Amino acid sequence: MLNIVNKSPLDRGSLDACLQSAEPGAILLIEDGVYAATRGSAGEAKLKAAGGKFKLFALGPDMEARGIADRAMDGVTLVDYAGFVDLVAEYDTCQSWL
Amino acid sequence: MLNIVNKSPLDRGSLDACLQSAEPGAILLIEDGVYAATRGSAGEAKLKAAGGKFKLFALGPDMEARGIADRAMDGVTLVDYAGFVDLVAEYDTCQSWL
Amino acid sequence: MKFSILINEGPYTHQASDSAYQFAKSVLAKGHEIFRIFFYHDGVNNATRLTTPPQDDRNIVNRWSKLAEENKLDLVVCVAAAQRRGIVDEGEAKRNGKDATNLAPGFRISGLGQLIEAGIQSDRLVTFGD
Amino acid sequence: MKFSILINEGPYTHQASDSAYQFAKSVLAKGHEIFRIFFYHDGVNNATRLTTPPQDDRNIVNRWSKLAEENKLDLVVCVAAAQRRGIVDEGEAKRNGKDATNLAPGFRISGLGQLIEAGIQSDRLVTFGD
Amino acid sequence: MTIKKFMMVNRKAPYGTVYALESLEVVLIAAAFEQDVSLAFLDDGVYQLKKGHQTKGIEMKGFEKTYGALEDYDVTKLYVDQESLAARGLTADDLCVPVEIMSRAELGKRMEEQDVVLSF
Amino acid sequence: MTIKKFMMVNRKAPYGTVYALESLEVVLIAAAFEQDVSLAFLDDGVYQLKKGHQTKGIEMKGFEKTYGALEDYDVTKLYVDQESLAARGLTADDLCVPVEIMSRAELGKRMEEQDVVLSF
Repeated sequence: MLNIVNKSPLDRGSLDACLQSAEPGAILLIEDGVYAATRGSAGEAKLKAAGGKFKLFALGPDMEARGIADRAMDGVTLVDYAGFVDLVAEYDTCQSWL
Repeated sequence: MLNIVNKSPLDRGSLDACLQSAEPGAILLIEDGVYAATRGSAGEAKLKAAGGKFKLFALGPDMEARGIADRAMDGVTLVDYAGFVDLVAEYDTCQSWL
Repeated sequence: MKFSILINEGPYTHQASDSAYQFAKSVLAKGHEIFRIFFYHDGVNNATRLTTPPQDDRNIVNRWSKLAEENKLDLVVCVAAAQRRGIVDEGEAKRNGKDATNLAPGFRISGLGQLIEAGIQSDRLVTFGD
Repeated sequence: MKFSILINEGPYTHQASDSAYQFAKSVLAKGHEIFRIFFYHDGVNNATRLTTPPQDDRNIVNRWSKLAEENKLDLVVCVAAAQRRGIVDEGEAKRNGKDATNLAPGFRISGLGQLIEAGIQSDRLVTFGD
Repeated sequence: MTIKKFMMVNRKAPYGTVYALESLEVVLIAAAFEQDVSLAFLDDGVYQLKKGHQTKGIEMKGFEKTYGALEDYDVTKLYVDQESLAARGLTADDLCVPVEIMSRAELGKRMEEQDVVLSF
Repeated sequence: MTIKKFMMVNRKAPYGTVYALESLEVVLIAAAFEQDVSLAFLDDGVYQLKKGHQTKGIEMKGFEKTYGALEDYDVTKLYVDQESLAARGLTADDLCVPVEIMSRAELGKRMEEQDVVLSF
């Protein structure tokens, strides 16, 4: 499953919900969800606590827009919209944690 | 100050933000914010932890709509929309924690 | 006492407009004055006369129009937010070359200055949003 | 591969419609097919032709209309959600006694069955919302 | 017709937003299309099932009865997260319909089995 | 004209929603009305001030420069919560404009002094 998270990890519960429920797979952070992938943030701590359960991706254009592209944590792969499409195609199903 | 909180305490950070920042005064819970005032919930624990710093109110019609009017925690006063108006009038300013 | 109300969300999706309506009715019932109700962000979507909600549901737009008519309320829709979201009166339609209008009765389109003026002139300004 | 997209939020307020647009463009650029784009909840507000965003900003509605025209996309607006929020075509205007329409080119109004059908017929259904 | 496994994931409280109501409309249509439909309730979504909605005071249409009517449409797979109930001080007795209560991990397994997951 | 103390409370990240942008429009108008305007940034609102917005990839209009222009409108009271910065791995050096960084409690005191508080 490709889990898509579009909310900030400090304002909403959607990343927590995903990390606590989803089976091993991938997480793609988009929109305000990308803040979770910034070094030194509480969101990074949440992602690290999940260990290697999920492959981690974040949408580069959303990180650039927010001025945090150079703050990406270790272990997260930045993708563009084409990479977003590839991820959706690669996994059998996707779920948007709204 | 009358602090108005309209979000569930387990999905959003607005109640936490209010409890951590606001000066002593009153909190009125409306809309999905009323869930914080239910007995036995994690929201109740947050409100209790604030001690007596705030007078606590919750909008009765919103609790009834959600089937939780009979679950109101100790120390919270239920008001109707007329009571909401009175509270706004009573305090010099109000702030909606959106 | 003089109240103003700010509404930041549209009809049906969030409860904001419902809460604001019940609050406004009670403000009037208590004998207070409503200086202005200002619609900002998605709140401008409360001002379209083209809605047809289910018959057994409340009609949010008509409710505002009726409350305004009965109590001579000033319902102001932010022009910049309305332009982004497609809320149009005759003047806006002419200015922007639109072939239709959708502003509901009792509403008027104006600038953000009307919100600041409401803050200055009113004893209380209450915000409803998401 | 056959994709469908579900959009739950209106233009400008949430990024959902922007993200969905960039995603849809990339789906097409990759040579995939888009079976349908379905607009639900506040998402129906993407389908009004009455918007006039600032000149230096993107025009979200026109962008969808253009993408649909160039790629023969099926943009479907949920009828029940549209009625609640005032998105109207000729047929809806007649049925519900409305004096204007606002549906943008390239969109059509239909039932929720179109969403379920999209789920059945497509290899992937991706949701953008709040 | 192709039958797919559709799951509606409900994580939001009722009435504060319209998603709970409009998600039910999707469920009913999916059932009419004879799909394999299940509903997951977690986080604030469990509040949708809290019995005793009295919406007169907020002048909104209550839709608690629709959950009870799902069985008539052969929609019987209602999964509820145990932890979400507990954090909210709720138990099975508080819910308006019979459901299957399970752990978050178990719920995650059900999600993984789906063809289409719709979240509201 | 009456001069009141207006505070805009910003608790949401930029671009994911329009509130940050539309709140700036209110600030500029309040300044044009010569009101006593201050801006509070807390929780995800501190992200609005993170420097280096590059919005070309999402085709949205960037508005980082507007914060820098506030001084031209005599809007100089920008208050930022220290704890919100820390939880996000940010420091004063990361911000696009000079601000006054303070504790949540101090920020709460500034809120208490206002005549009108607008939240976006």
